[in-house]
Amino acid sequence: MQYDVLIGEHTRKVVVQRAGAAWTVAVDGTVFDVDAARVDGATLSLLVGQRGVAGPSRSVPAVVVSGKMPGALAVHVNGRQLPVTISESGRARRRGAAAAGAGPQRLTAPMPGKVVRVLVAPGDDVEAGQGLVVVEAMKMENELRAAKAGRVVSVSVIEGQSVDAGAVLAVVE
Amino acid sequence: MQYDVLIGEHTRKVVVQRAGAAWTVAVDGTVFDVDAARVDGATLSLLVGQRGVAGPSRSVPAVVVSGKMPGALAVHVNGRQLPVTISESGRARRRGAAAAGAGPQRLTAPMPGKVVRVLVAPGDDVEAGQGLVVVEAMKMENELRAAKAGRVVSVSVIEGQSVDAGAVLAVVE
Amino acid sequence: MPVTKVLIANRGEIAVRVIRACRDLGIATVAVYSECDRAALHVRMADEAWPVGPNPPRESYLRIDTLIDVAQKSGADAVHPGYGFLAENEDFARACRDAGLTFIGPSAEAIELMGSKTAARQAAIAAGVPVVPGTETPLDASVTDAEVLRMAEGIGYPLMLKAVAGGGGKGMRMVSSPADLPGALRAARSEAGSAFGDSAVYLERRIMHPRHIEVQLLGDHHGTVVAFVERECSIQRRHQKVIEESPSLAVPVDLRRRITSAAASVARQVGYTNAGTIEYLLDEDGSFYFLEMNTRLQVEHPVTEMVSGVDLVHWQIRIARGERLTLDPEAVIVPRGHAIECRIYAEDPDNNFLPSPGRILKLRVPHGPGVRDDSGATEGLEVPIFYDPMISKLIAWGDDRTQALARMRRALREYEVHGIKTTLPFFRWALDDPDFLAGRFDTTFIDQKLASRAGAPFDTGPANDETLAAIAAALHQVLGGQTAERGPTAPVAPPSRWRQQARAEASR
Amino acid sequence: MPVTKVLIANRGEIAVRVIRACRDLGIATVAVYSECDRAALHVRMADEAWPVGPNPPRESYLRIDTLIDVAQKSGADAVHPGYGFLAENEDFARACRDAGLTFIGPSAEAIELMGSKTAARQAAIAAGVPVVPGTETPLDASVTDAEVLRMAEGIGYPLMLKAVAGGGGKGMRMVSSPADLPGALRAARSEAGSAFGDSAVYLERRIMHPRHIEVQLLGDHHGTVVAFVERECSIQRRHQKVIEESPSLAVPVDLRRRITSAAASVARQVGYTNAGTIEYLLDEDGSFYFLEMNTRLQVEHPVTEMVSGVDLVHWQIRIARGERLTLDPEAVIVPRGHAIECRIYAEDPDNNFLPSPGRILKLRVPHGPGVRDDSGATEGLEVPIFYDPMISKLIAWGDDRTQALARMRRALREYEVHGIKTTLPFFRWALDDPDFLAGRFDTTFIDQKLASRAGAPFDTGPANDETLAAIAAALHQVLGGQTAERGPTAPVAPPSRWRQQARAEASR
Repeated sequence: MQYDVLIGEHTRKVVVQRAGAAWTVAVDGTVFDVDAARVDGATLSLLVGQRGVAGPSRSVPAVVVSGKMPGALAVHVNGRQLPVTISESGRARRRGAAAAGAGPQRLTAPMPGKVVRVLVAPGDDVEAGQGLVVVEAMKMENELRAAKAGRVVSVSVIEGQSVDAGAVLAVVE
Repeated sequence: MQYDVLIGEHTRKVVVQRAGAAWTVAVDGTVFDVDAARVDGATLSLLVGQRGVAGPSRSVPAVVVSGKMPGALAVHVNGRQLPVTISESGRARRRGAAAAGAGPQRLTAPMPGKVVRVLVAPGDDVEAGQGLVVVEAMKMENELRAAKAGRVVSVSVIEGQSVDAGAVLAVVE
Repeated sequence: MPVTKVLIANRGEIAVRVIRACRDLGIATVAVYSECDRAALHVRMADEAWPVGPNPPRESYLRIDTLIDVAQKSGADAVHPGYGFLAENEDFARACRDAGLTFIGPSAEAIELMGSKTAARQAAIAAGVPVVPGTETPLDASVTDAEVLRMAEGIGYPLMLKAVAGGGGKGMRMVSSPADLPGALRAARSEAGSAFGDSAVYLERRIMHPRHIEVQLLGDHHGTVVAFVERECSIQRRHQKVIEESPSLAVPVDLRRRITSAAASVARQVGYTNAGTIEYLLDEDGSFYFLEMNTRLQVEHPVTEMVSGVDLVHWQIRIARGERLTLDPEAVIVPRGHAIECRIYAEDPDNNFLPSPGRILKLRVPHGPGVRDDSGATEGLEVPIFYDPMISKLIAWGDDRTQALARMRRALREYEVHGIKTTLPFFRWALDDPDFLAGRFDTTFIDQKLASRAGAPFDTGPANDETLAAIAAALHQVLGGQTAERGPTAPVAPPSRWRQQARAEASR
Repeated sequence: MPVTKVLIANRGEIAVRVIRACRDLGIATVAVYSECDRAALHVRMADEAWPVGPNPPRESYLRIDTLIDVAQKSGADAVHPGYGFLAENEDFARACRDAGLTFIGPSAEAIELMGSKTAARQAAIAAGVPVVPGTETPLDASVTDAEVLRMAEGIGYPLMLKAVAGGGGKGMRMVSSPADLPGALRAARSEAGSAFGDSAVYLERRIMHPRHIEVQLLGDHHGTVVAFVERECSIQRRHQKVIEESPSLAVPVDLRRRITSAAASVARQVGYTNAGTIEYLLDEDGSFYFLEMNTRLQVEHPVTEMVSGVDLVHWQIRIARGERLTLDPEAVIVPRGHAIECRIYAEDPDNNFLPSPGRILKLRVPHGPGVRDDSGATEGLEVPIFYDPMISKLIAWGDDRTQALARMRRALREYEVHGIKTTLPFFRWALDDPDFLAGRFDTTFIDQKLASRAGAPFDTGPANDETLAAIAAALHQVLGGQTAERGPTAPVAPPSRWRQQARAEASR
């Protein structure tokens, strides 16, 4: 099996082949010997060895939780949560682009709450990381920021307004 | 919905009816108000009140695990494990009889192991609880006993023999 | 006063904590729940559970009338308020008393008195305990800027503006020069007004590099007050404690004697009963100032339990029953080893600590020697958006601080929460910080560190991790893992989709 | 001797326990596994994991050659044997030493010496410690019945026949009169022969109502030996400890001094290093007799850790490194509070404690103040049939025995294991037994109680429970629960079907 695996910005070519009871997994050409065992539907116990370096002995417990979108996984290794988009080779690039949030940036509310401050107006130029809207939820004020620089094309909420999870608050282009 | 629920020897008629967001559950005619919430596929949080006695406030966490046979459940309440056989009304009696182990009693091995002693021979009369065969597993000798009095009609193993889980060791009639 | 059946007017881990204490003492428990908490752990663990209203606290956990009504319907003879919600509300304490219910906490009068920061300051002064120089009377809207400026001169700059009814950093402003005072005053008053319904503020000298040190105490109804070895609570983010430990590296034995006996005298001064805590600012020169008194059981009480061997909730109940304190005051100021606590929140440290509500799909809690987990979370549970997002308090004990830290690091590594983001990566980072390990910190420590990191991700590691993740993802597909761990209750689509997107964007 | 990477020659909870200790000390860990343990917790928690063979212990965990080979391949510089398997095998200790690996335990010589019960008795006598009157030399097949009868006269009846290489009650017989001796001798020898490959036995006076009291000790390589406050291990089923606690109600302070210093002198007598335990029989009249020495870390070590605050596995490693014991011998014989342990087995107490292997479908582990769970089990795991069926050690600590018992009762109530039977119901019963609570027991306690119960079910409660179960079952159907919690690995059909049938029959 061959997969395109998108993590962050970088898509990796992953080729998986049976090798007796274990597996040979090539990631962008680097070959690993992997012994894999399931603990439950989401939990894997991997023993990983790099070809020619050592036997498959490094213990890597992994938990793989599926997201909403097809191919979207949250993979937990070494205590880290890595969002992964996986697809059989050939069909990754487009989904990858989408996941990477190209095009206009729609700032949405992470959870239901109340808009306590709107910090920008349409037409403003904003820096990456600049605060756009402050939403109060869970007894705390949360400043929602621009993920990238651009110009505010629209602001769809006013101060004091209640918003649902996922509601678009502003759009930056 | 109406169910026949077999626990131990006694089959109960259980009638479940919606009552707004909660339920009315009659068990052999005794009516309970029950508020039920799911925690996961096996875990329920029940709030139980007896009609006319109190509101549905007694907290009863229950875990229901399905067995191999249709309708066979293991129900955990108050730290107890109760084997339950449930069916929609009318079809319970026969399965109930089966579960209650009527007819000849086939003594089977609970787990793979080695027969270290055979304590009876065909033709012997045995009491309920009398040891029939000793199987060694998990580094311990386990005496398998007759569940009810009767006569040994056959012994299908010899000392020293290895047996698989579920293997018939002896039959008592 | 009989305590045979306790209504717990709270939720989450502290409700679970109180249920466990009641179990230990053979006392029946009554839980209460808002709509979204119907299947919460405290509801499942209690003997009884009663609904108290919709999700917003004001309509459920803060409804005194409903709570009293449920207490009486359920036949409870006592009420434990936990912390937060109504724990420091004198009206609730009074309502319980009027309804013939034993309130497991201090008297309504003590709550009221110490609830006013200025009154509390006066009590401390009367007890001969130093306070931070400042104004002794509330400055409500009627006090003009000019008058406030005059008072400020007497105290000196920099100084702090604080809400009289305040807490949690709300209505708090630092003022470094007279010019800034009027604006800061306006801001602090309006913030205080909206947060506490009381816009009155007061002035206090600003201690530049203070540690936050506090002393737990217990008082019975027979005049006995016992003070415990101090807690070090300087590790705060935005004025919220995130890591607490006991004892403090900054408190030598002689200072410990002084701050504990000072705490006890404040408590005696106001005839305090049950559990309470005196908070101090500790200056670099070793001088300490009374800050305020918390008239409740505190979130961080377990670190004191671990080093004293005393179950504080057991004693809250026994004191409420009228029992005499039999603890040896000399013994409980001598720490047995060292304890540390991390407050694990459903927040995304890599996203400006944004709340991360949602469904816990998988949960693996650490165990083993020296590790304690006080939590209200279970697999399958939804972390609601309406309440404090703390899901667990992880506590580690060691024979000394080094061992306690090592065990905490081990436990943080074992801890797994899937489905939502938590502050676990933040703590893994903090427990490797050389200044923290060396005990070189004050209350500004975390905010400064965070500023200097400029948003660098906590959830980080060798690039190799991404390779391993790629391998895991591919084999998960090959081995046919479950396509979703979702249970029968509502999925967490919006937050998770949002997080996914945010992460992807952040990684640009 | 450097200890930077430890191979753990064991499995289950003790392998996990050792991994945690190594983590605390920043030491890398290498796990080993048999086929059925491939996905076990210790494999997942270790830094590395290597296969050592098929499921039968003889072909995997007992394969000295394979283990040494893996240790060298993996670059480990030390080996921890845990308990059981090769922990008390002098050949393994020697093989490690010869391979240049630090064996985290006593010397091969000490293991060998104390492994022989008669040699151990002689060591105790040489150290001036009382032993149970008996024969000082092994009685192999060459010794005639007549000779044995003569020796028996000198000791007096009733007496015990015990296997020289024995343990766990195998090859053990009680003899109440000369007439019974020859038969018992034959039986004991054959049992010993098949169990230990050595049919030699010895005679010992039978103490009628003994308690089993033991003293944990540590010895470093610089001649320092420290003995800890005793453990009470009289609660045994078929000579297997099931509940242990510390301290013992039967040991006043002066007796504690005597048994701890006696233990230390036996250890010094044989130049003992690392962790070991001296077992005593305590007679009703307060006189104590050396029974044997266990030259390993013991299952029940956590109760000592809880009352002493000492991490015994940390010290095993530090001693192996050549560090000096810095513990205060006066301090560690004074218990801090009280600790109790329940060994939770995958056995069905309502079915003659028959092993109950299978898949753990759901697991809920207790938490909160004073509770520790040392376990190798996780959800989704299969409990294999090839090894000891213990799945967890639940330990509770309290300021006194009453509080420790209360917390244990609470924890037992919180503990949920679904998919297999466990001894939890047995412990819930035991912790309500008035004689146990009052401390009125000896080593025959459990077996007598069980006999007197004549198989009455432990997993019992009000008939009302069945009504609640019926309600739960019906609503589970109505609310559409999962039809099976089975995961991708093999189902547990046969055992569970078998249990189901047995239960139904039992209820006739």
